[in-house]
Amino acid sequence: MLTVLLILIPFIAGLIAFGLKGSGPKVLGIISSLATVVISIGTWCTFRTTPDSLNFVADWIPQLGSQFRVGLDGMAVMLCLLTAVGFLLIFITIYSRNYENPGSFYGLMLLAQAGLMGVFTAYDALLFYVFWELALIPVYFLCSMWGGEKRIAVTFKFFIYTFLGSLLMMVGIIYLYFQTPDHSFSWTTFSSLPLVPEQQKWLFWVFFIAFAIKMPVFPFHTWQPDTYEQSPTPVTMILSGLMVKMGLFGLIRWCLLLVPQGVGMWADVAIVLCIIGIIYASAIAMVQNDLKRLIAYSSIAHIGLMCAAIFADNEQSLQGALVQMFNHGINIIGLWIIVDAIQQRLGVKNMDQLGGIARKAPRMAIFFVIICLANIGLPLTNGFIGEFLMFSGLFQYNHWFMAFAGLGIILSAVYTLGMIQKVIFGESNDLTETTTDLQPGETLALSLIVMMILVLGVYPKPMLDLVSSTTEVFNKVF
Amino acid sequence: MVLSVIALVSALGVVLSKNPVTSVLCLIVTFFTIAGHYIMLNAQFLAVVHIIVYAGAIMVLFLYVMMLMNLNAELEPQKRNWLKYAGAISGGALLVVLVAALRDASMPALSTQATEIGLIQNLGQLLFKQYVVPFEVSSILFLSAMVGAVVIGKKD
Amino acid sequence: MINLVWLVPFLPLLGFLVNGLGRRFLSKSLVGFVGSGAVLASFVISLLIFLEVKTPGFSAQVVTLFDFINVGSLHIPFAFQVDQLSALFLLVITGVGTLIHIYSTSYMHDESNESFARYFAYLNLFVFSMLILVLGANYVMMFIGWEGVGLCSYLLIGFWFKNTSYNNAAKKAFIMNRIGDLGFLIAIFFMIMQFGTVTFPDVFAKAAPLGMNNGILTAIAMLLFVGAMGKSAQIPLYTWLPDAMAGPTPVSALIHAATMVTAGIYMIARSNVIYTLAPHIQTVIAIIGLATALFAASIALKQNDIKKVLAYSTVSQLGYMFLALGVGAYGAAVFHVMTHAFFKALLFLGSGSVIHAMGGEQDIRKMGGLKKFMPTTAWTFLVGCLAIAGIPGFSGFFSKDEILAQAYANNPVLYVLGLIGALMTAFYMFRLYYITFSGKFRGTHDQEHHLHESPSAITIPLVILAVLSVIGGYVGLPEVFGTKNLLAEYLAPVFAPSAPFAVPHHLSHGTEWLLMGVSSALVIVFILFARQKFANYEDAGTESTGFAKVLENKWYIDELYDTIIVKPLYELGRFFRDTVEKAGIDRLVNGIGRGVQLGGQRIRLLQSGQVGFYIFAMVIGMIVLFVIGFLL
Amino acid sequence: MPVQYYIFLSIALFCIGVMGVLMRRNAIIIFMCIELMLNAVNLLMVSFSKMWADAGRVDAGSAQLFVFFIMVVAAAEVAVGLAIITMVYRNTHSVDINILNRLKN
Amino acid sequence: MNALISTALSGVVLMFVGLFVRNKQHIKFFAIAAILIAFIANLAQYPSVELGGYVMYGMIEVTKFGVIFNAVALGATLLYFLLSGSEFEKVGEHVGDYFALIFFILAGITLASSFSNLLMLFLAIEIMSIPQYILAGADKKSLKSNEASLKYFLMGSFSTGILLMGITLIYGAAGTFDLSGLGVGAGSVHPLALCGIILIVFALSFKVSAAPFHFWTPDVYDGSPTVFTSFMSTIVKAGAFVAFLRMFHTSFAGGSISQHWTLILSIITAVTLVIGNFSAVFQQSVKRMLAYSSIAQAGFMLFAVVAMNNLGGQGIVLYAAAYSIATIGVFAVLMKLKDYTFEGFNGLARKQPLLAAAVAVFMFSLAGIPVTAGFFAKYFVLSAAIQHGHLLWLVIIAILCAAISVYYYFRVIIAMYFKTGEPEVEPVSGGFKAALILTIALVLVLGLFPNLLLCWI
Repeated sequence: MLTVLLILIPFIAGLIAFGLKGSGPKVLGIISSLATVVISIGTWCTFRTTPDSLNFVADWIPQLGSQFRVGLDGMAVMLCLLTAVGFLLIFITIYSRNYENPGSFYGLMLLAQAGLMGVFTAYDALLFYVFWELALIPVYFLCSMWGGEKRIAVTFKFFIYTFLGSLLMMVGIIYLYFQTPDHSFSWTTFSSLPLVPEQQKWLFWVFFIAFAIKMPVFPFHTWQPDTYEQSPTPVTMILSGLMVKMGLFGLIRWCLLLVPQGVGMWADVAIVLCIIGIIYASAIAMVQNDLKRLIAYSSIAHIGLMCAAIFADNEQSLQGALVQMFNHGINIIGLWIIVDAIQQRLGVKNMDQLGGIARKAPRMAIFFVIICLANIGLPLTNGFIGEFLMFSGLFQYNHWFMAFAGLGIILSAVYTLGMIQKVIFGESNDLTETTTDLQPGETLALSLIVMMILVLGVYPKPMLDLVSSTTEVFNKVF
Repeated sequence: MVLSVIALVSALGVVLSKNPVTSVLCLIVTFFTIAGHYIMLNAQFLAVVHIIVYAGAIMVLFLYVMMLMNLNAELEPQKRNWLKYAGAISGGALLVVLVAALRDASMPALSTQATEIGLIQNLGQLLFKQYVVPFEVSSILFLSAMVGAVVIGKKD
Repeated sequence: MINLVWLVPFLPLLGFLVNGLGRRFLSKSLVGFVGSGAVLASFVISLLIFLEVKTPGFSAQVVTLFDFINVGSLHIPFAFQVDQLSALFLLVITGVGTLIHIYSTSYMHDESNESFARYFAYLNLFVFSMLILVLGANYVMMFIGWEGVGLCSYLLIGFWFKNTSYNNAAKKAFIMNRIGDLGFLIAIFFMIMQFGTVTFPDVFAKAAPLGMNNGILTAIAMLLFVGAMGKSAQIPLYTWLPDAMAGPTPVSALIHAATMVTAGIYMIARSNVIYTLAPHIQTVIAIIGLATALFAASIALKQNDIKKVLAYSTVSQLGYMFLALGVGAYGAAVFHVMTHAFFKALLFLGSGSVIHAMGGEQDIRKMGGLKKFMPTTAWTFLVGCLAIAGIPGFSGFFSKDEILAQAYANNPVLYVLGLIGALMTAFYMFRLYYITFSGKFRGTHDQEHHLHESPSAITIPLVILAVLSVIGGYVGLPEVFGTKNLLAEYLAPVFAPSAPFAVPHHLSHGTEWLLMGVSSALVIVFILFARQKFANYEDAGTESTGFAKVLENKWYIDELYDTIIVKPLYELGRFFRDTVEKAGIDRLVNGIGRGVQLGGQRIRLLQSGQVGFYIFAMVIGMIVLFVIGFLL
Repeated sequence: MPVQYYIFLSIALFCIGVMGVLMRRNAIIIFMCIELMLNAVNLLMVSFSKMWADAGRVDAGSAQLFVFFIMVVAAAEVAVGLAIITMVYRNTHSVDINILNRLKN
Repeated sequence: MNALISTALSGVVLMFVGLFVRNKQHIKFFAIAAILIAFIANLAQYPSVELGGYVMYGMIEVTKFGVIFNAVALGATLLYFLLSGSEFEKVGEHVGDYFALIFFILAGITLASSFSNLLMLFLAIEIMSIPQYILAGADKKSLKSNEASLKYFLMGSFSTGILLMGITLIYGAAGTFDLSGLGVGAGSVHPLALCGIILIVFALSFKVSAAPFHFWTPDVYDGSPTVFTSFMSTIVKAGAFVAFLRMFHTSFAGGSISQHWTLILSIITAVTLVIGNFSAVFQQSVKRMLAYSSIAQAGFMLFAVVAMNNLGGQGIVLYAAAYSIATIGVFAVLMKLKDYTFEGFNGLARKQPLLAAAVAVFMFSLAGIPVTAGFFAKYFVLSAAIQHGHLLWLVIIAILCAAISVYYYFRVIIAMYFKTGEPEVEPVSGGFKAALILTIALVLVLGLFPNLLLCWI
């Protein structure tokens, strides 16, 4: 029942928010996301004692053998927690900000949250697909209504691109559905399907492309920098912090387990794509002047690593990818909060026009540096654990893959430090003279993030234990 | 055989004649030849109905409309030549294709023996027993055609 | 006491937190007190631990705090290992660290309140990381400290963040370190894959049975060494260290001379088993170490920035340490780390004192005759120079000679080259000394007015370090003097596991005496040569030409790197961004969209509006489909 | 006389009708050509009826009834069609189908 | 059967109502009442056919499927009357006659869903077509309407000729018009039968506006009075589809013959998808875009026919419902606007949030986004094709085209929500709003619980 609440609370709150005016939606957003956080922590606790009680099944479309079947495993608990926390952070950050038409804004945000929760909890393929799309629609509206100048064309491209991917996935799901003996969409039936290699061979691509577009993995990534750039920053946070996790989650839950042999056949190709993506995106990030685009490309590189680790398919890499999903989410939300703060204050995101913020806004600078460092995986920050395990796992899969992926470590340092230098260090100019330091809401959100960065970086055990149940499933499979 | 040749020639006349009225007359000739065929095929009732409906009613209607609009050869719109040829060729191609498709069909020969099915008595039996439903249903068709003629034809 | 070892890193961490969070509220003196006190307290604890460790028969102890990473069969605890090696490093780090903290309270006093606190916070954080590095009970812990010190070095080099070139230096340091770190990481992964563990004793225990020249061990050794190259500024990853002098001088003393840069030596000494089992890599280390020593020394000959000279000297000395490691003289390397920490810290602090007095001027050509203005600084500096040059009786003599002797035992060629380096060292150090302190003052009048001896917070650490520079060598008195080598004996348990595999080299006492004599004599000759040449240095202001110019420009290595690595990399990025991304992938994706639009535009023209055409098209369609249906 | 004969005759008539539809621009003539096509169909239907009657099928008369219905429908169509053509003529004073191209693309 | 009788009678009644009732608004209420009666009468037959079909002289066979389809068609018409009923009087004088014609068409549709004799098929198609020719030309003053009517009529009659030729040839091969007796599947394929089947495929493709027989569609839908376009492009088209499905699934589904026509039909499907979607991309007028969209949607519905399985049958019902409801809704809103171009929608969300939201939901449904009825509609036809097994290439084309379709459907949403403008909107009555909300609710409910409809089949 807790699981259903995870979806229902933001959904209902979202519907209500549409009707509210003034600061009502803000308050509702905070309350709802707080409640979601509490419940997702509750699911964590429940998961440790009685994981089965998190499952919930209700009839949906009996003719199709599809049920409203939700549940949580370790990975899903973690991702739900991430979603809950992420939204809370976003709402805290933007509390002092006034968006045009706040009812719709918060309503759509909350609906997106409901969709995300649904994706992470669905144990029925059809339900999964429905939530998958559902999470996309509010985001589409958010980007197109509150985004930057070129928002309409850019989000449109994004939408069509991902929609195409999802359709492909639907074909795969339907195909699998017909393979099931009892014609059911249930996850358990799906995962026990005996598929011959011939089938797995192409099914892999059907799923992989769908998820690759979402993540995004090179060369399916071109929508991403534009979209991140043009979206309103809270939405960018959702996109980069939470929605890309949908792709990774899907990859683990709906690709790795369903078509293991397909993965075996194509893992090398996929990993090579990921690694090209890592180096490629890092190299582009190095020469970016636009702050948002830089972070967008860095995100491509990070996601590429996670994806590669998932395909490396061993305990360490998977576990690493899983915890990194959480940590990357937190970190990148933190980065966007700061970028947003800068953009709100100065109205520019071209790094050549920035500089010297550290002196004017030391608190912002410190948070920025810490989060950047976590982002490049410095030890004792949360970023390290995941990257370490992922690289280790990838290394065990193939030395050379890891070696090339490892170049990303160096390149990420290059562009991240370059960004720090250009944005907050150096002499301040006429523009940055006017910078003011963080507002209480932003400070609170960033403090929470930094706390999580450090706590999870020093003591990652709870998180690792949480997701280990998911990787154990794999141990059984392979 | 003669009927067939006349039918084909007059049908071509419909298509090729420049004057619409000639076309109508050619068409009437064709209809008569077809009626001839009906009789040969023991469909006496149909032959009669055919003459009455087509030659008697429909074609008169056509002629009437044509006279009303005062159409004649000069006013007759002509297609550009290549379009005409294209039309002719594609029609011919359709013919060739259909003939090719049906060439191999092995069909029995028709006997010269007369059958009774075409008599009005038999058809009437059939029509009001088994075919009563379509008979009734066609009334809907007529109703709607009637309504349509009113809707379209009536001057507002 | 050993169970309290966590306090050692914890106290500086506490100091970091207090200073970092309270930088707005704390007064400078309080900040200085907290910062120095924390390190001092650590030092005291370290001392107590050291005393406990020093007792013979002490075996390494591991203090586990909690599970850090626990994945399947891989267990990486957050644990500290106290043994002879780490205890010694603890002492050096906290000891020198304390002095430098104290020194800094005065040196950085001109900074604003907030950045003063920030400075001490960073410094404490550095000490914390460094302690983690040496205390870590496994390679991952070591790596944590390893990256931590890199970070602090980055923060401190770029401490004056308004200056872009300082930032660049900081960035360069961090990135070059990262390159090394990648090697380190891969080495760790090799261990995880091969041994399933990264805990020191377990790794060594599992490595030993693999035998000599095992491929994986060789790879691990090489990769670890790559890590060490980065951190300890060896060829080819050394260029960051001279640039790192952009940071405040005490930072250079602490991080870029005494402690952090020696992390590589610590690591290799720690992994002595692996290296002993990989003799090829040892050879590589020796060669690279020696090359670095010579190369950096040659550059130092013509540098005019007081800190740059010291920086290249540091690089060169680190090269010596690697030479020692390369020839299997782990003890000698550690010994040199220790003595080097003393005298190089002394030299840096001394130069800091000079710079302080000169109002920030670092060009030695604009100095001269400072001895009479700042006598304490001058004589402590001299002690440092003597120590580094290897004058008998000073600490540097013992440690360096031990290295050279071991090198000789390994291969006389190494000895000869090493000696040449030592001579260059003597020459450039005294060049530096004489240009700076003797002759007459060449600076502006303004500067001359301000010249004064530094306050006691600066001079006291100088004096202490000077004393240490002298006596520090006596803990490792070689056996030729008839005493036992205390240090070697103390460290023996650490290197014991590798002893069975090591090829023993023994020098007769006679040879050893001879070598000492030769080197001492030559060094003195070179010092005199330098004195004669530079005691009354006048700045001619002429451009140097030929080889001198090459040296002055550091062999153009930075330019070389810039041309063959940095620029192509950025070019690549630009190529990806402009050509592949915009003109390639994005255009392809958009092109599909545009293709659809274009297709739509064309296809919709079919809808010509003319019934005749429509029917015509239908008939054509029918014919085509008929043909398909019948003939196919 | 083989049935093929009628098949080919009807198809020929049918295709002449099609040709006419394609070649002419006068809406009325086109409509007439369509009537010609229908008659070709009728002819064929009747000959099939005869064929099946020869084969002894009792319900062969249904084909003739079918023809009857086709005529009925054709009549209805003619009524509507001519009404439409008249309407168009009233507005455009032409029965040329090619001037009707306001709706396109 | 009840549906056929009640709709035919309603048509007659409405004819007379049109003569005697002066107030045109009232005619609408008569129509709504009549359609309600028909709806209920139709459903009343459900229990009697639940176990087996109800056969009448071998001409009509009322099945569960037929009843449910009729229910969908009648229900959609009810919505159509509710939403657009008041637009009739704007077309011309003969409001009662228009309603009557629509009822006659409905009678044709009920025939199409239950015929069991080729003669009935022919009549059904004709009954559906002839009133459409008239409705298309209902706006007598408008040249566009005239043109639409004439084009539709000429091409429609032409296709009638082809249909009849096909039927005749089949008769020549089979000797009967009875659907169950057409068993041409067994043994080798008679050339006459094959030829006939292909001609019938062509003729029916024309009726469902599948390429290359679709040319009439954009012009006719564009030229006709909008209120009738709404009806013609949705319910009538669904009726044609159901005839298609019934014809081919009862008679030609098995044996070697199915290979021939499935090949041709799958080519037609692919071409339809491509032409429909590509052409819609570049349209400026929403009305014309919807015309092309109806071609594109027809491509999807053809899947159900090609796939020849139960899912296809369910899919066509669901698709008919989803597509009809959504399109009727869009047209209803469109008619409230002065400007039918995309620009005419600019800024609608601000001025009329409800209308905009409704159009958005309908567009989602048409694009096949989950939680709207359109999703399951697409789901069913796709899964029918996937179950078939040999149509994967078609499925790929279909999803590419579905992605393209998002492009033009979302252009409307973009115009409404993300662009600014001052759309000219006619005043909207409360009843209209209520009907609109009902329609939205239907779309969403069907999108969430398609089993509410499917469980009947």
